[in-house]
Amino acid sequence: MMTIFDFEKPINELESAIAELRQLAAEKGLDRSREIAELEAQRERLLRQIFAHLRPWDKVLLARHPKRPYALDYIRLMCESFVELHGDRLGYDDPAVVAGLAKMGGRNLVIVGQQKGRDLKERQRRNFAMAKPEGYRKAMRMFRLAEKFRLTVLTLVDTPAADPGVESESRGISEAIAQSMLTLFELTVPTVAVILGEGGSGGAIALAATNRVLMLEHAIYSVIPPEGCAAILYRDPNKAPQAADALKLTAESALALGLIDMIIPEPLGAAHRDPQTTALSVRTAVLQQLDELGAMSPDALREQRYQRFRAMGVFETVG
Amino acid sequence: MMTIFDFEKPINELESAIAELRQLAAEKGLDRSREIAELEAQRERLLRQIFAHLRPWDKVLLARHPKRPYALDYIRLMCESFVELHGDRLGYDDPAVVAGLAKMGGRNLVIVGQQKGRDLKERQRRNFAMAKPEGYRKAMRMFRLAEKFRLTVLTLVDTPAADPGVESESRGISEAIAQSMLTLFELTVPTVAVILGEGGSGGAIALAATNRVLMLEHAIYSVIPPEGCAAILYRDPNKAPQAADALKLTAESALALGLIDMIIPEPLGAAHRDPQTTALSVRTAVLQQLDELGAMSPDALREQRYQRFRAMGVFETVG
Amino acid sequence: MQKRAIVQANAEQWVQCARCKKILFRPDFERALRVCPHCGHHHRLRARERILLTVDPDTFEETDADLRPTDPLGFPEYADKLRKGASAAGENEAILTGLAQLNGVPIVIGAMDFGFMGGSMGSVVGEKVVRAFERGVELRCPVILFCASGGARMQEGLISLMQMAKTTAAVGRFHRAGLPYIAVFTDPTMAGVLASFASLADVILAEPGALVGFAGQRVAAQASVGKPPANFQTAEFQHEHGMLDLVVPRRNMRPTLSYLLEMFQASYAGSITP
Amino acid sequence: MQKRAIVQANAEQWVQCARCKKILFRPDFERALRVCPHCGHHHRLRARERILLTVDPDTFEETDADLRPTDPLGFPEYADKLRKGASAAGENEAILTGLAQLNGVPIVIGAMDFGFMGGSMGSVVGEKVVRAFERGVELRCPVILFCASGGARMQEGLISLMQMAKTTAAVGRFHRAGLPYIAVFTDPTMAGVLASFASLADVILAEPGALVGFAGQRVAAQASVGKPPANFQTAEFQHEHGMLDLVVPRRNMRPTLSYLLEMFQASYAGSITP
Ligand SMILES: [Zn+2]
Ligand SMILES: [Zn+2]
Repeated sequence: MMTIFDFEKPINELESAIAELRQLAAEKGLDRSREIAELEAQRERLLRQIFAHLRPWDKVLLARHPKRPYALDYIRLMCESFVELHGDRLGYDDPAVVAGLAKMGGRNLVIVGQQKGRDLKERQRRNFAMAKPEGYRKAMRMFRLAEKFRLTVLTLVDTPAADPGVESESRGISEAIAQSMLTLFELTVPTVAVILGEGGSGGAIALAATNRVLMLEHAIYSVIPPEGCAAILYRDPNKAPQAADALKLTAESALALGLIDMIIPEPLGAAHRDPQTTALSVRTAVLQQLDELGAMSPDALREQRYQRFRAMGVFETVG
Repeated sequence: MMTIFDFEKPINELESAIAELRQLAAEKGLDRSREIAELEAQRERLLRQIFAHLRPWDKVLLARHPKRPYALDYIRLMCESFVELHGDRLGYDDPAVVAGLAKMGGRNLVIVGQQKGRDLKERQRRNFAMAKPEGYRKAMRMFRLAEKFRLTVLTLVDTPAADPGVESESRGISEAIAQSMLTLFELTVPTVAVILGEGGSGGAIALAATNRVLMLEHAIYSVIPPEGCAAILYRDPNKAPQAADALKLTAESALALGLIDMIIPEPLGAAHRDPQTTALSVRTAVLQQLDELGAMSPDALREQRYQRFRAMGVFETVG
Repeated sequence: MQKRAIVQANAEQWVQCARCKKILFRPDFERALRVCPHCGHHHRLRARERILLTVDPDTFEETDADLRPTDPLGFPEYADKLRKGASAAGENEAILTGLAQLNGVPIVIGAMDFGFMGGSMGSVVGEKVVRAFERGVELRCPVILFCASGGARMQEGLISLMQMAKTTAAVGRFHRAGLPYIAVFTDPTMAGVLASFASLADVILAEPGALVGFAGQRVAAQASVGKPPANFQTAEFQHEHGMLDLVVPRRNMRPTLSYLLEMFQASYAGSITP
Repeated sequence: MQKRAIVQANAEQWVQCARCKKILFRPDFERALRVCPHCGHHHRLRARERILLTVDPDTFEETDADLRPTDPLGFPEYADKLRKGASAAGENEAILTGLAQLNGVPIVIGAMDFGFMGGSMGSVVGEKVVRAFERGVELRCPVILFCASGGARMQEGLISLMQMAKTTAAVGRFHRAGLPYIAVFTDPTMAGVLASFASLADVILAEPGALVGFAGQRVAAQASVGKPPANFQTAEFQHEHGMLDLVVPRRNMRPTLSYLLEMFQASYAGSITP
């Protein structure tokens, strides 16, 4: 089966060729602009061709792409300033969750994000962005800080799942997820979530019980990882691509089902080909939502959040 | 130096003799009432003699007496019913703190107490009533339950100190003590603390930031254990008795300084000679305080608590 | 061999304990509320049995019985699983809710049914839980929920995940109304249900031996360095770790619930007597 | 030997780092805010130095300077210790409080002085802390407290213990007024101070290497099974364990405080702009 990664090789080769030509032209003072333009057109055709027909499984791979920008990349690219705060005040500080105070577009924000690691060492330190109970408890502390000081909350969701290990179980990972949602629901300040990459089940919704939920174009949001679904449905984890189809885990499906509010477009070739542009799009989209929410009273914000989720569900009434 | 325990031997001998005589009289059908009455009078004389001249160090020993009734003994003897609740909902359940829902005198109470162990095994399990952070966090959960359901809070204080170990430090024992006090201060239901035995510094005040603070006659309440004070003051922990004098750690001193509201008298010979009577005295005293507090509005209760502690402190104003 | 023959011959009369495998006389077993007299194993109950066992006789009135699941994603085999679930559980969905009295106290009660697609939470379960809490607020009644669930229902995809948030929001409103919510974790209470409304009760009880946890045992073990403890993800493990108040044997469940309701009566009976 | 001679000869000009023992040129040392350029050790500051280093020039007005400790228990050697403390710290008590501006923002500020009886908290410290928070509520100002204390003051016995509750109560009121409280743990922040108002700040900062903990190191080690970690009870240890937000080098303290005040300005400047 052909995946998005199979297409990346020719694109990467084209990109290398373009870069080489540019350098050569600069060094020798030659005009190679026609050749460059031709190669660029070719690259764009190829990308358009690929990205016009992405299947859900391609999105899964894009959402998990090792070069995809992570929460701290977005914070760095979107915000005028950011000071990270630490700790759940209960004995732990979970590196899988980053949180702090930011200025963005002149607004004062509390940002809470799930953070993956770029290299092996950081990936392990961040536990692959799988938050432990203390990660959600740190998040809750930040939410309460936001409530007290009337700060807007922005959450950046990117996790395969909440940490399922024995330690997390023994410290109440389920309770922490539930309380995190509850804390978000009780807030009377504006809250916005952006699904950046993987919106992995309970681990994701814990931070996404917000007034607005936005998704990047190639992010996924799912009740179960496709591999897990395939193991149950087809008794074969290798059938994850089929499961991805069945689960309707793309931004497009989520929007069609009325479960998210907006899809934030990614640059051609996905976020990792142009993090700067992607971050700018996220920033613009979030600020637009905040403009809308800014007109609402504290009580109205809480009520809108309640009604937003209250309406979710598809069922029939008989008789 | 003569201590309270030195006097216990002749008293115990007298009590054995009285018990023997009673049994003999019952078995043989003989009238030994005169002898018994004489021995009892002797016992009472001796007890009065000893207890008329207790020094602070004697009180320390009485407060730590291995036969002294503990929190669960009082709960059993005072309450019509009690259901223990467990856990801080954060990963731990601290056996040094017992908590639950009780009926006492027809009132619905949340009771939180520090619990020592009677035998070696239980003493270890209860960590000698030295609460860890999770003990105070369990207490806070119960305080919040009381607030939500308009239940009266009764705390039973009996601890040498909060647990000072590495694990407790790493999970924020200081924060837990501070938050426990803060939680008590924010309540709008009536709160009463009884210092049953050892009121050991931070570990004790964590549960005693209440509308009323009562002390049993032979309990102690101190900013530092006398041994620790002696080590600092005299560079000799064996001078704890002198330190006990200096620290003014008795119920009498605490009342004289205006730091507690009432001394609950113990039976002649101290609580462990008659737990039932002691428990009844505690019950009566607490119910009397609750009658007074019952007349106050939620806001007035919080305000009274603030002013109660606001007034504590002795200083001069110059110029 | 002989024993097995008896079981088959008198399937109605005899029943085998799921844990210790001992053969039990069914009338005795029923009288013991399906708790094995030999090993104490608490066998699963149907939602309706659970409620009838708990509330005062003839007081249960089912609510929202008219809600039916659909197949919004056209998910493979879902329609078929719904049919099978309905016939296995004798209910239309994985939760049964209604009004009742417990020792004379009007309550909103719900019980999940593991027999219906593993007690999984999809749109109907989410909606019925929310309506239970909304009804509690409206009538100023305590809510008691018996949980029994493998988690969110995969077959409704992201819609099921949203039920975690939806039910949590409803609990939030209920708490703000100052009313008591008691959850009982029965075998099993897992994943998306444990990580939403179940864990948010004022007081949490559990039946002995109930499986209670977040991730599947295999996943949890894989994600951990050491070996999980022997009692991992049991009610007793969660109790040790402070995540629930009491492990209550089935025979004591009704009096315990009744005591709790009595203690919290100021909140719903309106008489604040501090 | 030669170096020591220099130190003695030019006691005013030269100073020795308390940790790495290197000899430092005093003007450089002062310019570096008494942080050793070789090992980074943050030397203790007097309360008044700390405040003047932190606030805008010429904005500090001391408050409650007229409060003086007494000896309510007639405690051995206390009167003498008070006299010595006053001359050592150049202050009348272990805390200095007042009004000031930080980057133009009016604040209530306090700094404890370890030089005065180990920064211990008795009646006067308790009263001044409470008045700082009450003044913050009254003026709708943020409160910033630099902690430096060995704990409650033994010499005032139970009265000192009560200061833990008294200061906590004041923080509670301050929080209810919705105003920001920032605590900075400097070397050392221990016991009764850590276990009361210090730990209750909205944001907690600490200086690198500061000793921060509940019990004395010896007591903690005795009460534990294993050996305490090498960084036990340092600011860095507490940071690892989620008990404080940031470890901030002294040179960055003022801008960090300023940033935090700016972020929280809706609460005290009255302009709620969510
Ligand atoms: Zn059995
Ligand atoms: Zn140095």
